[in-house]
Amino acid sequence: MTREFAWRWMRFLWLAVGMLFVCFPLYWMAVTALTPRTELFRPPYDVIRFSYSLENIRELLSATQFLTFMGNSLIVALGTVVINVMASTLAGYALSRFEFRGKKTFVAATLWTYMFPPILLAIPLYLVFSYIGLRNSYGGLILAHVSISLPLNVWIMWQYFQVVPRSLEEAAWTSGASRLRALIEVLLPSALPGIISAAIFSFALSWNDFAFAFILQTDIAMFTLPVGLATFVEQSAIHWGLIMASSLIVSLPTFALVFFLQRYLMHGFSIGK
Amino acid sequence: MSVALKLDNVTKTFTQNGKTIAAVDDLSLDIQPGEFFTFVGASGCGKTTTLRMIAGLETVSSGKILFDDQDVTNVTTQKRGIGMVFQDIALFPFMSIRDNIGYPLKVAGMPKSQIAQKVEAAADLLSITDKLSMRPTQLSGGQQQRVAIGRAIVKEPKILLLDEPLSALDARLRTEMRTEILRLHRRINATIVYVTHDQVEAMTMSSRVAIMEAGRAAQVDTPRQVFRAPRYESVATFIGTPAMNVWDMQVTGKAGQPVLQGGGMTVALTREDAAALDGFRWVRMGVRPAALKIVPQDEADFSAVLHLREPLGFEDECHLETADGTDIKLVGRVPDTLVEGASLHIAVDRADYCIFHPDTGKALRHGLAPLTAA
Amino acid sequence: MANTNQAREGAWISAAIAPSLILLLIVAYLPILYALSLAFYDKSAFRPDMEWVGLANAEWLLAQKDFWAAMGRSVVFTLGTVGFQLAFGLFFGLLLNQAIAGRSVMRSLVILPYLLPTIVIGLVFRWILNPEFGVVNQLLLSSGLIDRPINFFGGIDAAMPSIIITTGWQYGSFAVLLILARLQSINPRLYEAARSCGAGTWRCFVDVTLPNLRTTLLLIALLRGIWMFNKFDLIWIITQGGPLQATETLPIYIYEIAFRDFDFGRAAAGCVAIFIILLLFSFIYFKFFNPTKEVEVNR
Amino acid sequence: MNRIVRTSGATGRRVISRRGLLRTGAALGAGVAMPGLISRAAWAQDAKKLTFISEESSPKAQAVYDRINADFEKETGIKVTMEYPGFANIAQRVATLIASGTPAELVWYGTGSAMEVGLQDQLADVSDLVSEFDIPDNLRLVMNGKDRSVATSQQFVYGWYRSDLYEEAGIDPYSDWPGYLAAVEKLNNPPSHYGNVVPSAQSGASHLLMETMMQKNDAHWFALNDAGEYEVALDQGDNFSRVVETLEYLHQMHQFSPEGSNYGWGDLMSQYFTGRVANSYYVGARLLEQTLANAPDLAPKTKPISLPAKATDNYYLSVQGFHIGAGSNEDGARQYIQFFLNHPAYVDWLHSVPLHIIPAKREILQSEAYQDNDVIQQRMDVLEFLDSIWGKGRAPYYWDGDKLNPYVGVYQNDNLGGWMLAARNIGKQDAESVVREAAEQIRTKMADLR
Repeated sequence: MTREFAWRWMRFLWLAVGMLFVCFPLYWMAVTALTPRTELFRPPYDVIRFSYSLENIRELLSATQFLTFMGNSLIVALGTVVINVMASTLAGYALSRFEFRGKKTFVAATLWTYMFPPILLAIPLYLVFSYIGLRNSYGGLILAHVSISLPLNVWIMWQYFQVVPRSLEEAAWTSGASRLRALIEVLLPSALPGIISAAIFSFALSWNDFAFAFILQTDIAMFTLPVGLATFVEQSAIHWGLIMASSLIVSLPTFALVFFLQRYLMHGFSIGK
Repeated sequence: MSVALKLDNVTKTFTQNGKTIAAVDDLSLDIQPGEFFTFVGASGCGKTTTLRMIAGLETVSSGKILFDDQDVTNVTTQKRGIGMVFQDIALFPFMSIRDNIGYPLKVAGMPKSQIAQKVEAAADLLSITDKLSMRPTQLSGGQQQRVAIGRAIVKEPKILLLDEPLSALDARLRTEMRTEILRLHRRINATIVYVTHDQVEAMTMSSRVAIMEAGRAAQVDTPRQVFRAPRYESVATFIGTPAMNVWDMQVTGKAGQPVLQGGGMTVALTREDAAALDGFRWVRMGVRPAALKIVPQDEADFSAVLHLREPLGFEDECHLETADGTDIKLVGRVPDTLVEGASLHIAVDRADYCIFHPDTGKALRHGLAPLTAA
Repeated sequence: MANTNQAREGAWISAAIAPSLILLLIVAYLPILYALSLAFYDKSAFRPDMEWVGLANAEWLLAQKDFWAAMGRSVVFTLGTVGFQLAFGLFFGLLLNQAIAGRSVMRSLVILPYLLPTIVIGLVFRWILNPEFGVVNQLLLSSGLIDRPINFFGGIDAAMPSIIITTGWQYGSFAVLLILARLQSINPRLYEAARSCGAGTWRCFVDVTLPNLRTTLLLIALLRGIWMFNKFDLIWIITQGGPLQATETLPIYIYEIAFRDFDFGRAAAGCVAIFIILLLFSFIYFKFFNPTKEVEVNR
Repeated sequence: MNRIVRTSGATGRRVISRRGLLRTGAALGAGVAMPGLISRAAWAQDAKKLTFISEESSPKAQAVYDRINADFEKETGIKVTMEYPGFANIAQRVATLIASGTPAELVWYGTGSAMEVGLQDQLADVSDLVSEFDIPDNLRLVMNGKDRSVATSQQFVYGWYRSDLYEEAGIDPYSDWPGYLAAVEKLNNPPSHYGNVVPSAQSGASHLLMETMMQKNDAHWFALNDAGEYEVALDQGDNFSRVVETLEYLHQMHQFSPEGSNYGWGDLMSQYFTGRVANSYYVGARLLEQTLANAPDLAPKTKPISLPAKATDNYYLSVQGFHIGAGSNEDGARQYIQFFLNHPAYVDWLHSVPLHIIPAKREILQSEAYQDNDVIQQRMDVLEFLDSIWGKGRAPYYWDGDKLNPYVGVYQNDNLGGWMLAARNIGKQDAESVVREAAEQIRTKMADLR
C-alpha cells in the first residue's frame, strides 16, 4: 500500500520534471512574446509574469510583412497537403494492390532520397526550378515541399492500404462498383487515418521548411514564415520580442493540429522523418 | 436447359520463384440453375481460386467460364452480376447496415425509395430488420454474416458465391447459419456456389459437391455418392469423420475366392469382387469405421484389442489394434461391458467397403456397387 | 492470352504511380543525381561551367584533417542525439502509457516540439540559454547551483552537449510516439502471464516490455541515426559550427566548403561521402526490417 | 553575349556544360510531364527585366527601392525584381545565381564580396559609369584595368562608447592602445556591465575587429614580393610580431569583455544597447540606429570614437556599390544605375539608415539635402566625426599594397581574423602559434586555388 503510494508519487514527480523540460521553452517563448521591448533585456525576469503586453504582436502585425508571410505559408502548406494526399494515395494504392516491375526500385529510391544531405540540393533544385520557371511562385515551392514529404507519405499510404483488407474492395466490385468508385467510396474511408496523418505531415513539413523556401523564394513578397522569421534576425540586432511573438503565432496552428488530430499522428509516426 | 455456370478447361497458373505452379488445373464442370454447388477441399487445393475466377477477381490463365452459355471469361467482376460473400465478411465499417446492404443498389443507380424497400425486404428475410441503423462493429459475428449475405443477395443475382462464409463463426453459430443459408437458398432463386474446407458443411448443404485436390476436381457428385461411392482413396479419406480405415492388403486365395491379408487381418471377399481384384497382388482396402462390426468369434474376419473408447453419445469411437499393431477405428454401439484391453472380434460389412488401386488410389470397388471396369 | 482485366491493371498502375514518380523525378531524383555528379567536377560557385576531374575532389577531401574531425563530431552528435531520444522516448513512453489524468494534453505537448519550425526552436533555445539574457542561467544562478552563467552554446565544452539536448528536445517526441504506439499494442495478457509467474514490475519490464520494444528501439536508432547524421539546420541556426569548431559536424563542414570556399565540386564529394555512409545504414534497415511488416506491429 | 566561358587549356580535360547536363535531365522528367510549365521558362535573359539583389534591406530602404523601381519601370518599361537575402547569405545567393547561369543584373553589396565574383570574370565592366559619376579613387574596384564596381556608399570601422559611464568614472575617452585598455579595465564592472566587447568567434563581427586593429598597428596579411606578387606575410619578420602584438592586445581586452564566443553583428549591437558594455565597435552607425530604436534614453549618451591608432591612423573601409553580372541584361542594369543615382529619392535611400550609409562623395555628405534629416540634425557630432576621418579609410584589398590583392577572399570568407581571436581567447592557444597556423591556412588555400 505505502509502496504503491510512493511509486505513484515517484512517477508523478518524474513526469513533472519531464513535462517541465518539454514545456518550459514553449512557455518562455510565449512569455517573451508578451514582454514589452524595453523590459526584454533587463534581467532578472519574473519567471511567472502577470503583466502582459501585446506590443510585440502589434508591431509584428503592423510594422512587418508577417501577415504576408503567414498567407504565403498557408497557401503553400495547403497546396502541399492537397498534392501530397492525392499523389501518395494513388501511389500507396498501386504499391499495395499491384505487382509490377520496378516496384522495389521505386520504394528503395524513395527511401534513399532521404539519405541525401538536403543542404546541397540547393543548387540543383535552383537550376531545375529556374529552368521550369517556378521560382518565386507558389507552385514551385509547393512542388519542392512535395518532394520532401511525398516519399514519406507514399510510405505511409502504402502501409495503410496494406492493412485495409482486399476483400473490402472486392466486395465493392462484386457489388458492381468500378475500381475508381471502390477506391473512393470504400478504400479511402477505410484509409482515412492514414490520409489524415499524411496530410498532417505534409502540412507540418511545409509549414516548417526553411531550406527550400529560402532557396526558391527570393522575392520578399513570396517569403514563407520561417524565411520571414529569419529576416528578423538579420541586419539589425536580433529582435527577440518580435521573433518570439512570431514564433508563438507560428506555433499555434501546429499546436491545434496536434491537439485535435493526435490519434492519427500516432499511426503516422510509426515511420517517417 | 441451359447451364447456369460452366467451367470449360479452366486453368490458373502462378509464377513463383521462377516456377510455374497451377493453382487450378484444367477444370471443367457444369452447374445447373438453382443448384447448391460446393467446392470442398483442404487449403491450397484451388477451391477459392476457382471461386474467385468465377467472380472475376482472378484472371483465367486458359479456358473459359460461361454464365448461361455466355462467355464471361473476360468480363469484369462488376459486370458479371454476381453476389458474393467473403470469408472475412468484409462489411464496410464506416457505413450503416442499411447502407452496406443497399450499396450494390446504390452503385446500380437505383432510386432511394426503391433501395430502402429492397433493403427492408432483404433484412426481413435475414431477420436483421432492427439492426439496420447500426454499424457493423456493433453486431455479433452471426449478424454480420447475415448482413454480408444480405448485401450479396439484395441485387437478386443469378449466381451467389460464398467463400467460406462460416469459417469466422463459432461452432454453434455455424450450425445455425447452415440451416439459415439452406432456408435462404430455397427462398431465393439463385444458383449458389459455395466454398468450404469443412466437409460437414459440404455434405449437409450441397446438392452437389466438387472435391478439390491440387487444382483438380477429384470427384463431382451428390454428397451421398461422394460418401458411399468415392472415386479415389483421397476422396474417401477426406470425407467422413472419423476417417475411413485404409489398409495395404495382399491379394491371396484361390481364383474366384479372393482373400485379402495384411496388418494382422484376413478378409475373405465375395466372388463379385474377384473381377475388381484381377491382376493385383496388392491393393488398398478401405472400410468406414461404421462398417466394422463387433461379432462373435466364428463370424469374425479378424481380432483386435480395444485400446481406447471415446463416447460420441449413442455410439462410441473405438481405437483398436490388431496383432501386428495396425490401428483401426470402429464406430458403433459397443456394449458397456467391454473395457479397454478387451479382445474383440471384428467383421467387415461386405456391403460397404472399398478397394483402391495401390498406386493411383482409384476406386476398384466401393460400397454402392462393384465397379466392373477398373 | 489477351485479357482486358490485365490491360486495365496496367493502366491503373501507370496512372497511380505516375504522379509520384514524376514529382519525385523532377524535385528529388534528378537534382540528387546532378548534385552527386558534381563530385567529379571542378565546379566553382562563381563559374557557370565545370570541368571533369574524376576522383580529385574525393582525394582532396579524404586528405583534410578537418574532414575527419567533422566526421568524428558527426558520430558524437549522432550517437548523442539518438541516445538522448531513445532515453527520452522510453522515459515518456513508459510514463504516458499508464492511465494518468490529462494524458492527452500531455501527449499533445510532448509531440509539439517535433512539429515546430526548426528556426523557431533554434531561436527559442538561443534565447533561453543565452548567457546574459537567458532565463535558464538566471534560474540556475538564483538557485545557487552555479556562480557564473554557463555559456551553453558558446562554451567549447558546453556547445556540443547543449546542441544535442536541443536536438533531443525537438525530436524526442518522435521516439515517444513510436514507443507509445508499440507499448499500447503489447497484449496485456503477457503481463498477466508474467505476474502470475511471480514477476515484479522490474522483471515485467525486462521480460515483457523490452523484448517487445526491441524492434521499435532499433528502428528509431536506425532511422533517427540517418537523420541526425544529416542534421544541418538546427546547428547552423544556433552555432554555425562554433565556437571554434566545436559543433562543426559533417554537413556544416560541407556547407562551408560550398558557400565559404565556394567550391561546389568538393562539397558534392562530401555529400557523396555522407550518402555512402547512410546507404550502409539503409542496407541494414532493409536487411533487418521488412518494411511491409512494420505496420502490422504498429497497428 | 559577352559572357566569358572558361575552357580548359592543354590538359585535355573535358569541359561539360552544366546546362547540357541539366537539360538532358530536366527535359527527361519535366519535358515529359509538364510542357505547360516549360513554356514559362525564365531561362533566357529578358531585356525588360532586372533582378536586383540588395544587401541593405531595412524597411525604409525597401520603400525607397520600391519608389525608384516604379518610376524606372514607368520610364523604361523594365521591371525590377528585388531580392533581400540578408548580408549573411548574399554571397551565397549571388553564387547560386551565377552557378545556375542566371546571374543577377544588379547586386548592391560590399566590394570585398564582389571582388571574389570579379576574379572569376563574372562582373561587367562599369568604367564608363565610374567616370560618369566621378567615383573617388579609393572606392574603386579595378581589375584587369577595368572598373567592376560603382561605389555608392562607404563605412568606416570605429568605436562607440557610453559617455555617461566615462563621465561617472571621471576619465576621458581613450586615444591610444594603453589608454583604451586602461579605460576598459576601469569601466569593467561585471556582471552589471563589461568594459568592452571582443567577439571571439569565427564571425564577420569578430574578424573585422582583428583586421581593423591589425591595420591600426600596421600589421599585414600579405606583402608584395620582388616579383610584384602577393605572398603571405602574417608570420614574416617584424610583421609577425605586430600581428602577435595585436592579437595579444585584443586578448587582454577580452579579459574585460563578455566571452563572445559566438557573437555576430547583432550581438555587438544588443550588448551595447542593453547596457551590457561600456564600449563597442561597429562598421558604421547602425549601432546608433538600433540604440535609438531599442534604448532611446541611451542614444544621446552614445558617442562615436576612433578605435585607437598605434602605428597608423588608418580606418578599415567598407565600400558598397552596384555590381553588374556579366552576361545578364547589362544594358538594363546600366540604365538603372544611372537612373538610381540621379533620382531625387537617392538622398532618401542614404537616409534609410542615417549616418550609416555614408555617401561616396564628400560633397553629398556636406550638402544641405543630405543633412536635412532629423537624426542627422540631432547627431551632427557623428557627421563631424565622419568628416574628420574622411579619406583615411583603406579597403582591405588595398591594405597590403596599392595593387589590388586578389587573395583577400582567402582569409575573409573564413573570417580568419575571427578564428584567430577565438583560438586565442576561447581556445587558449598561444598567440604565436595561432598566427603561424593562420598563415599556414592561407598558404594551403592559395596553393589550392585552381
